[in-house]
Amino acid sequence: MSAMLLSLVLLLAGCGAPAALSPAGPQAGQIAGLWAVFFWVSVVVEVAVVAFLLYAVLRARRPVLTLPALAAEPLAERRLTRGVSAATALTAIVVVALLAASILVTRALGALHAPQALTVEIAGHQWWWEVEYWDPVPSQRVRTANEIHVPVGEAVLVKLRASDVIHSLWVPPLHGKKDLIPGHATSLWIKADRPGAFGGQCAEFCGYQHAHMRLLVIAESRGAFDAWLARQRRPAPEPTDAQARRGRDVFLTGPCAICHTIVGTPAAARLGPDLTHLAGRTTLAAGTLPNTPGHLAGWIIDPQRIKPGVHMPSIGLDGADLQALLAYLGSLK
Amino acid sequence: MRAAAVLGLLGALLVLTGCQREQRRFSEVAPASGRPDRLRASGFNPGDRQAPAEFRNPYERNAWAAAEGKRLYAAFNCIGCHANGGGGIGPPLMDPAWIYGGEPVEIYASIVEGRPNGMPAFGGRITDSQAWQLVTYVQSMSGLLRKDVRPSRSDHMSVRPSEQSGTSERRKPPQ
Amino acid sequence: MRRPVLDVSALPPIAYGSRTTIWWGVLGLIAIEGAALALTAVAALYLRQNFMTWPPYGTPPPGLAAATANVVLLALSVWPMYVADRAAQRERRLPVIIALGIACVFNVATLALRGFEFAALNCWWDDHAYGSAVWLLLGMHAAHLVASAIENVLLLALVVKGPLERKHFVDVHVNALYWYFIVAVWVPVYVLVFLAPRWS
Amino acid sequence: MSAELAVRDVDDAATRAALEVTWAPPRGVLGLLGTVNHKVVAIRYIVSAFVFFALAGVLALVMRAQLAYPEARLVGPDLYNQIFTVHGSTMMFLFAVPVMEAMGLYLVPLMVGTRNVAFPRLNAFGFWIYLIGGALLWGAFLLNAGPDAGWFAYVPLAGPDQAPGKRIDVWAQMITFTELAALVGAVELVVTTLKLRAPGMSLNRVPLFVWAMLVTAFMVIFAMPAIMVASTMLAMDRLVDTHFFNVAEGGDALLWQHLFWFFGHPEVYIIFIPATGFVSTIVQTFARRPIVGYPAMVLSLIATGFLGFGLWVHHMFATGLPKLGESFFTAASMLIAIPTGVQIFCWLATLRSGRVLVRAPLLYVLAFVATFVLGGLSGVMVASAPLDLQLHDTFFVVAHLHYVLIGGSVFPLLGALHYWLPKMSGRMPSEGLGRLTVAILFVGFQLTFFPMHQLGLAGMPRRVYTYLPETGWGPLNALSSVGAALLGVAVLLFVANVAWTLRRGARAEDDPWGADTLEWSTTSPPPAYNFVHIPVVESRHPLWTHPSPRVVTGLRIDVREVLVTDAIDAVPDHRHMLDGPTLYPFLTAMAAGIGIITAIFTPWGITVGVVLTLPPLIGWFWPAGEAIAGTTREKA
Repeated sequence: MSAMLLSLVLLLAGCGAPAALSPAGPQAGQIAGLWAVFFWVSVVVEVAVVAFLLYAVLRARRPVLTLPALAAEPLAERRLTRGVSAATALTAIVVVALLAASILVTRALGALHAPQALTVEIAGHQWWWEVEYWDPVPSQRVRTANEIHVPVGEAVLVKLRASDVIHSLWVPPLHGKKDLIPGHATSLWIKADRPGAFGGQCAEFCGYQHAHMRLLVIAESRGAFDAWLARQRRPAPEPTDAQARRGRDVFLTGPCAICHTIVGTPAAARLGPDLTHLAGRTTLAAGTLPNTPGHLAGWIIDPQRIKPGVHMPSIGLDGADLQALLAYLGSLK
Repeated sequence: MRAAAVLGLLGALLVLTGCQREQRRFSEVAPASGRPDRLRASGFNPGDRQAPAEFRNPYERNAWAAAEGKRLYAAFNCIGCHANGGGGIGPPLMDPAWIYGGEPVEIYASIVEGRPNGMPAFGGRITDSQAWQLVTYVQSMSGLLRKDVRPSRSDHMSVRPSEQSGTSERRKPPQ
Repeated sequence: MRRPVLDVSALPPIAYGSRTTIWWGVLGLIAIEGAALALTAVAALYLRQNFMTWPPYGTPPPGLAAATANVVLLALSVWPMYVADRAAQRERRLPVIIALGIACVFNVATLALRGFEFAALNCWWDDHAYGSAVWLLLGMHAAHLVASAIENVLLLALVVKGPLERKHFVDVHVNALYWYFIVAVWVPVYVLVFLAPRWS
Repeated sequence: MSAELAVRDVDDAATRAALEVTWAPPRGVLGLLGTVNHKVVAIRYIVSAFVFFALAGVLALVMRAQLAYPEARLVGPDLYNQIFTVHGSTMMFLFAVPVMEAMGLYLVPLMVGTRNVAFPRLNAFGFWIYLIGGALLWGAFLLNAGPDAGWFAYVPLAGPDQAPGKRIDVWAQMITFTELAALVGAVELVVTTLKLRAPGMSLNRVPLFVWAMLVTAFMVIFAMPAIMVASTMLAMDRLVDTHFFNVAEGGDALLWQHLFWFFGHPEVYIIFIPATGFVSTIVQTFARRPIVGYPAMVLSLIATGFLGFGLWVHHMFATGLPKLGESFFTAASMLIAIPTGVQIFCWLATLRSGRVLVRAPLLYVLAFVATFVLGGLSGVMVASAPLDLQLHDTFFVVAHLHYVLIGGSVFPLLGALHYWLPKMSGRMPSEGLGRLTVAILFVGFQLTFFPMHQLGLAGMPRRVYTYLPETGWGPLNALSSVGAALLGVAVLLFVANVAWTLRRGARAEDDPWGADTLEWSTTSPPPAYNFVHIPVVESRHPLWTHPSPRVVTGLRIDVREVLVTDAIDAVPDHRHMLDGPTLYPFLTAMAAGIGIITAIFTPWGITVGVVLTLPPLIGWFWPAGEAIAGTTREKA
């Protein structure tokens, strides 16, 4: 019956394979392959057990209400014992086979690495991801937030650390999750086989806005990636019109600058995401909102309504200041 | 019966102590008591105190606000001058001596308006709620808050008070 | 109505050792507390991995005098407890009183020494994880000593002046079992808290 | 001296009259707060546990309502975090473990043929401590001080720096209460099973349910200390500034996870193994034949008990463990499927070869097998380290754990209550209503939890208070919420059936199902003393062997005397007098409760607790007065 339900739900879901089972890289691909093995073994076992159960109950001999005979027929009992033993042996064989498959995949997952690979350092904060592209030359390092660009077809080393509580990085189409634990450096290797934008989310409960701690991995060609990285290395562009200039003043003299960085301006605080190239990102507020002026305005005015408990306070800005600020932030390509 | 009575009493006790302490007041824009421009709690000279009584810290009994204050205290680099309350470039905050007054509203004024000789004015930089959260934490450092509201130890190196201030209760023998 | 029966009226109303329910109950208690102490010890060893040196730099290793004296004292205390145990099983009141009394003195003395042991740790529980771990281990054992002291003194008072019943001899007997446990676990706790920091 | 076989005149009526007097429940306050009758205490336990079950179920419905569609604003994150934490903590600590132990405390003395548990006063104490713990958690929750870091309270989120207020301290002390109660119950069950069995009930004749409770009790004894140590460390970190979990001072966040799951995984089996006892009992009764492979069943239970301690790390695969450790714990976690498989195969073989009588309890078992096997299979999936990297901490795990805990434990539990309700209440439950309940329960359950597998694979992490519309998780969540409502209806139907039974149910005979174990040889409901005569057991199925077995005489009936037998062979050893009703366990529990609750706010609470509990403890153990001639109460 459960099997029927299973197929029913799979039909209902109907919109293709779920994220974890539509891999975009070798790591998730290995795991999805292992899933297929486990899944079909499970389907067979469940169907067999339920079928036998129904058969046993429906086809059993008529009940007696007298005292059951305790002296069982030895022949029949031996057959039952043999049946149970055979089923147990079969279980053991299947379990060992699954175990072997599992260990093979563990080894395959560990096999991905590359010398001099692109290294991305991710720090988990309540409730956003700080991303830094490592470079031996400190001035060449790039800092961004909640959006990771990677070149297609290259193994990328992701180093993880947590600044406050435990988080867990999870981008289902690329790899399983890995925890970010205060005091324990962890890392994982990922590789995207095809270009695309892959959504992910924090998987370890981390407080009020755990639900909205999302991120985006954007896999693109090496050329596009290099161009993006070069753009990120540049400081923020100078505002060109009066409105944007006023916006920059609002940013620098108001509450914004006490938490955020915009490279090329005096704002250098690191409590919140780096906003140097904010306008170039796809989403706002850790993957919660699309990056449009309207959403940005709503977010600035009242972040607590959109993400209650988030560390960004609701600040009172009058309309003109807000428009100027939006103009300035919109110019940070 | 007796179980009910005892449980009832315990319940009443919890009601009295629990509610305010446990609130998470995320979306408060500004407690009514203090816009910086209406505030002249104390003058700029040390010892010049005339704290009006009606300015009360809205978070005095709120543990979450005290903890937020602690976070902001580190985030806004109050530690840079005041250390973890022991003082350094700025005066210590965990002793009972106050240069500009230890009333909540006076601490608030120190934060939003700044003080001579280096204390910057945070008014306009931080929101009113944040200022009051900082006030709450500063109060907790010198034991002005109830014990169940005060933040517990932090997840970093434990704070050792300086050798001179032998008054800390932390160093007393346990017995 | 006549029927076949199993007549148990001739069975004794009292027994000792593993024949009794209370012996098994105390064994359960010992299993629980033994497991808790063992897990705390494992936790301490786990935390030790986080330190370059154990104790950490700046904290001297604990002083040995009081703790070592306590090893001797606790080992000696087994003797009066054993005498009390045997006398209880023979249901002889006066020897129980004398032996249990001596055991109580030992118990109180170990508690007094425990105070010096805490001082000899040379750190506070809120200094670092090392301090937390050794304070917890020593504190857990101290809690057993306190509980046992209360129990011993109460039992003694009962044997001396209470309306004594035969079953109370069983209580003295299983109380001895619990005391053997406390003495026995002191050895690993002593090694872990006082000796191990000197080996690293 | 020894027990003798004889043929005697046995005056049942006179014996019964004397026992009535000796074991009569006290009246008034003493009866209310001082009773030590294991059946009364167990039923209070069961009722309290079900009240907590219902409360936590309401929280589950609130969560399902909140998650029914994207970006719902029914509850905010602060309340939602408290809700799922209190839901999980209540279900695990205040419902599942207590209710299983309570079933054991009710049934084990009856099944092994004795008059009460080994330490009746301690048993009462355990219940009161449990009740205070439950009241503490729910009182705090109603006052907005409910814990909010999840039922496994990971540090540093639950630590002193990140969790202000007293919410987590409440959680930690609730653990103190419930672990105390669980340990007390475990010791009761172990000693009752090992020492108070009826003569002749050697270990190879012990009913499978009693075996299950024995294994469970041993697991409690060795698993609970881990959470005791962990919650003590957490409370100390929060209250007296220790550094067990402070990385900067050499503490370790993973230490918490190791300690917690060293308790937490056995905990799952602590909940599941009693359920296998229910299933074995029900299958045996309704297949009208002895269970196939009794020795294999017992060995499986013991093997599960041992293996249960070897796989806690499979909750930590995502923390970045060494590969070798990963493989070891993958292997251990998968191997536990084998003993569980043995049990399932034995049940299936029993049903296949029996003369099956289809009644509501058996239907619960059928629903159990279909559901639990699926939960077990998804368990094998999460046991595999690489698969777990995708499945861990997602709704797939939520689905898995509910398949195992509801399908694997609650279905059998409800079946067991239906099955034993005639014994407990003396009245027969409604068969029709029972069948309807099973049907709705089964459909509601699958509808609620099956889609969660899919949601987990689609990327939905657990413990999110809402999700974005563009994730596409809306429809399956809506389906799940509809199922949850149906589950709620099923639980209401079950309660209605119990209520109907108590008021209108037909009078139950002694053995309405024609079962084989000793509890069915006494009246329904059993008298305070359980049996007029302690039976003598001559086979594994006493009621199927001799409908009126040989009995024990010579136990005193003017005092509360029981027969203590040898732990292995149940040879009569000595007579033992049990303690009667008293208020001291209640007073001790209250005093300890005040101490422990004070310890939420100040470490002096421990001292307060010791000082307050001392007087009632002395009263508890100090002999009450004059000795009773010829007994253990004899003056020395």
